[in-house]
Amino acid sequence: MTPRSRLVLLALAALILVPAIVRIALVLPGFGAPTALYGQTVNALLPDLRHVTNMVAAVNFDVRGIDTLGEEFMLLCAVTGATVLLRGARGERGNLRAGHISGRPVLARADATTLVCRIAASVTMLFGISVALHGMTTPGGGFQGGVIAASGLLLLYLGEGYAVWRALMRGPILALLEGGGALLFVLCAAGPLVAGRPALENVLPLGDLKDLYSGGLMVGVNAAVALAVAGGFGLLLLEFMEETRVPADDPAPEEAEP
Amino acid sequence: MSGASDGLIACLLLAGITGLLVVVTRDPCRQVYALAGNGLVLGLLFLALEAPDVALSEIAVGTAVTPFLFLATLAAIATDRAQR
Amino acid sequence: MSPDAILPVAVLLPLGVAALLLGLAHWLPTQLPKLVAIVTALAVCGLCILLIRQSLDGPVIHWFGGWTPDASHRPDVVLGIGFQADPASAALAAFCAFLFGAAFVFAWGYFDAEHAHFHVLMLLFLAAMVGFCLTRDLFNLFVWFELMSVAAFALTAYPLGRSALEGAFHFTVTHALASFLMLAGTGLLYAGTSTLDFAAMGLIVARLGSDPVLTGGFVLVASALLTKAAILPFHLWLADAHAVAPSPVSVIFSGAMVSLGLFGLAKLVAQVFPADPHVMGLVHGLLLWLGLGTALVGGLMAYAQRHLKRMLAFSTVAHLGIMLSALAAGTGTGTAGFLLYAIGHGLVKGALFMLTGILLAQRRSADEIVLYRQGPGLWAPGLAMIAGGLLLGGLPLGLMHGATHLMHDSAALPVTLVVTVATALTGAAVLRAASRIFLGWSGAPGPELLAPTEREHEKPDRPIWLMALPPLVLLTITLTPFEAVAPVLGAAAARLSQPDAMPLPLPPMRRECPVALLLTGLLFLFAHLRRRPLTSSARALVRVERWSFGALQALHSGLIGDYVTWMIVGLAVFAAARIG
Amino acid sequence: MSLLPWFVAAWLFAVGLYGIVTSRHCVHLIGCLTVCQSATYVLLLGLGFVRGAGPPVFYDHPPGMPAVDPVVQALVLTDIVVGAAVSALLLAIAIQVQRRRCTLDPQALRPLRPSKRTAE
Repeated sequence: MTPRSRLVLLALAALILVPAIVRIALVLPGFGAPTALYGQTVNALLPDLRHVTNMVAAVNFDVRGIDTLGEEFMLLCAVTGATVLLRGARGERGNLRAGHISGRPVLARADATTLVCRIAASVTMLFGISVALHGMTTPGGGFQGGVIAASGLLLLYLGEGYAVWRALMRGPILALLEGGGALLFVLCAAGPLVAGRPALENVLPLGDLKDLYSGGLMVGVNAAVALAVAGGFGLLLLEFMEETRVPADDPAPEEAEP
Repeated sequence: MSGASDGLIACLLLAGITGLLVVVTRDPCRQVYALAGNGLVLGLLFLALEAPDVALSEIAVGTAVTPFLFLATLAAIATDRAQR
Repeated sequence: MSPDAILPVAVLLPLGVAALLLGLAHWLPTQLPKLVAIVTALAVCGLCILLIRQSLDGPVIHWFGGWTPDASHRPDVVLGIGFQADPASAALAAFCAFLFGAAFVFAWGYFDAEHAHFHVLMLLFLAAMVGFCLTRDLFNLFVWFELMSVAAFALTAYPLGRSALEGAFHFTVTHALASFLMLAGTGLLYAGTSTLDFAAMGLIVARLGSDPVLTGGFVLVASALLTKAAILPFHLWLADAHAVAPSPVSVIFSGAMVSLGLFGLAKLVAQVFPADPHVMGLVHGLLLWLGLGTALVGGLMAYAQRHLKRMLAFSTVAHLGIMLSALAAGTGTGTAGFLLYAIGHGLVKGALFMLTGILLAQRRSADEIVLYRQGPGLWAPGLAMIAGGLLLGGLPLGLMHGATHLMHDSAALPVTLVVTVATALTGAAVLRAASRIFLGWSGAPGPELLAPTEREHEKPDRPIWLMALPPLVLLTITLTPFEAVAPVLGAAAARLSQPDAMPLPLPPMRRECPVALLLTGLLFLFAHLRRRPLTSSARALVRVERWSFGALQALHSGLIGDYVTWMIVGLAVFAAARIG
Repeated sequence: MSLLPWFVAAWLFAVGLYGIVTSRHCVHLIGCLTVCQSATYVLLLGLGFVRGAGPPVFYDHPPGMPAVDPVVQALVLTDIVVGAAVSALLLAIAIQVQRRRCTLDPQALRPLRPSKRTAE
């Protein structure tokens, strides 16, 4: 089909779908009306039951913790997949040294730039860690903190230049961080099973409301998520950065090009 | 009350407009910036919808990490094209 | 440890092993991950078999975090997520794990170069499938659906060939859209019922009766599951993805992943919506028609292929259509037939994909015309491929035959007719290819000559007996007599909808004329007796044939824009059926 | 006003679809896919919103105050991870497609069909 005939077909489909959407929109509970009983119950019960103030964290790490486990492994899966796809063409050998762009001189950076970027990177990473640590009390948590910490790595790259950055970032170490975080999550889930309790049951002391340590096992799960996310996104950034550098020594001779 | 509500409406409309901008910006190099803008607007919308957790992750992912991945991809594609 | 602890372990075990392998990938010896993967898959299979036995006495339920429905102290509010094993769910999970074990053995040595990444992805894939089978929470179902998809995307692109990458791109875009639809549907159902637990949702749906929000939510979730299950017009991605993935991965795709999509739908229909007349109307009406259409289109397309993996992929489409028509019949026998067919078909199709993998490795092609008379020397795979073709084409033996018998028992005549034709088309296609390759019999090529194909091959670096063993084992299991599984099957079909129902009495096997097999034979003969058209009337006939198959092929254009358009048209069909 | 969020969600999905169907560049197509996804964020968070209620974080205001639905927010968090994961995979695939095919026009990408070599 040409794009034009697709649009005609889509327009015909829209003729049927738009009335259906309007019908559903009219029947839905109005925007801003009191919501589902499930959410209200969480808001009412969880602060007392789990001693945490951030209900989203409570849902993510405790009540619906298994969802988050699946989500973390989805990220791990995507990162592994992207790694395989990108590395497969580069060859496993070359992945420990920095790639380069031929013909482009390596510019020495001004000391001031390096310094500013180092400071900014440290501040960003510290902010990420803080967001992760306070996940039980204020907005944030392992996922957000992990992403912020990983994006701090980019600032480091701006300051240090690619070769130094690449020497600092070790793929296997990031993979270890990622796999280790995910494994920690699995252990948090399986630990209570050993004691004869349901998986992911909050068996640790719950701590105090608004305290840095509050929520019991959720703290462990939160840390696991932070590690896995930081490692995962770090690895992703690393692989994509490396991709912008590689001279195309393309090892795909098996292609059947007529 | 009505001020907050107005902000919400504005955010919703802005989200719709920036979404359209992402689509109609056919040049991928410029689309990245539309994408980052869309991520930022969505982040603000989520703040207006009282979802600070989600806003934080949308801003971290939608305006920092995803656009960066797009930029890296485009750079890789440009490198590849230059070498042919 | 309480007996229900097996439920989380069956998912956590492969996940934990995958995380461990990934973290240590850089330092582990290359042989170890392969062994660990096989052991893990078989362990999961064992756990699930234990679950089948336990669930025969009543449902086994595990509430994560101890958040039982009582924990909320409010009626109808289920806070936590539960895993629930009924015999059907546990059996499908066990089947998936077993198929993974076989695929791991088959793939031994195939992926040596790339650390443990292949095994990490496959183990995540396995965990997602087991979780998908066992969960009783709608959003959790989405999470496993998505993990399954992400693993599948990465595995499809794994060979990094031209077609593999393009197929993976189409696969990813269509499934990403499907997952958005599913999430939107989940949101609507949550807004309508304010719960995510299947059983609680079922109770509330029964109380509310019909509601456009619920119907809309069902349609969105169902269209996502139908995309996974490759039902017309959501099926276009399948042939591209299954044909280009590495053969051990295609085994899992065609054998287990796609039928799980239908199983998810079956569970949703049986546990959440049995009391919603509008949804049930859609299931008994539109889904039946879609199933029959899928079966016919898939069968015709399979018959008109020359690339073996693409042929098997379309045959999978046809069999999925057959399964959907059994599911849509809505009777207990139909459900039993569907469950048994999913497993029987998965075993046969898995074996056939492995045999194609052997040809790809040993004879460096998967094109039946290129492979003409290339078979000699591979007698065991040849025999197995013929057996597989016969089983697909309705050989009155084993699990698939038993399943077909159950389906026909509750189906109307036109349904039976379409199912028989589709079965025969797929069986004849496989037999035609097998006889061309291994026996050197061939008539003049028909419509298959113009079908898409590609030169490709896979690495032959493992002994042939190691590759031939898993498909032979799979085919042997398929020959299990129906009577051996009937008692478990009755319980499985009944308890899919009601956890404490009495086992369903299944109709005993009758001796019948094997119509499908005869039709298969006829079509096969037709392919062999075909000669070059010499007279003008024959040429005209061939032109018409070529034109009609060409039109069908053109609909499967391979363009992502078309695929997305047809998905939306599919949604519109649902909306139209609801109005009409 | 009370219908606006649902229409914005539908609009975002439709616009994204339009982009995907007419796209001539894979990276642009992936961008359109993220627009489709943002429709689900808007829909879900809109369903959980309560007028006049605070965020579901009881740090500044005590437990018991009205708050919006935390469950949908948890679902959207998962959804954001899904989006990032799928985009990363698709972009990696796009890079490799460019290497193999020297083109990223979705109209030229047809698996198993031999390329006509017209684009070059």
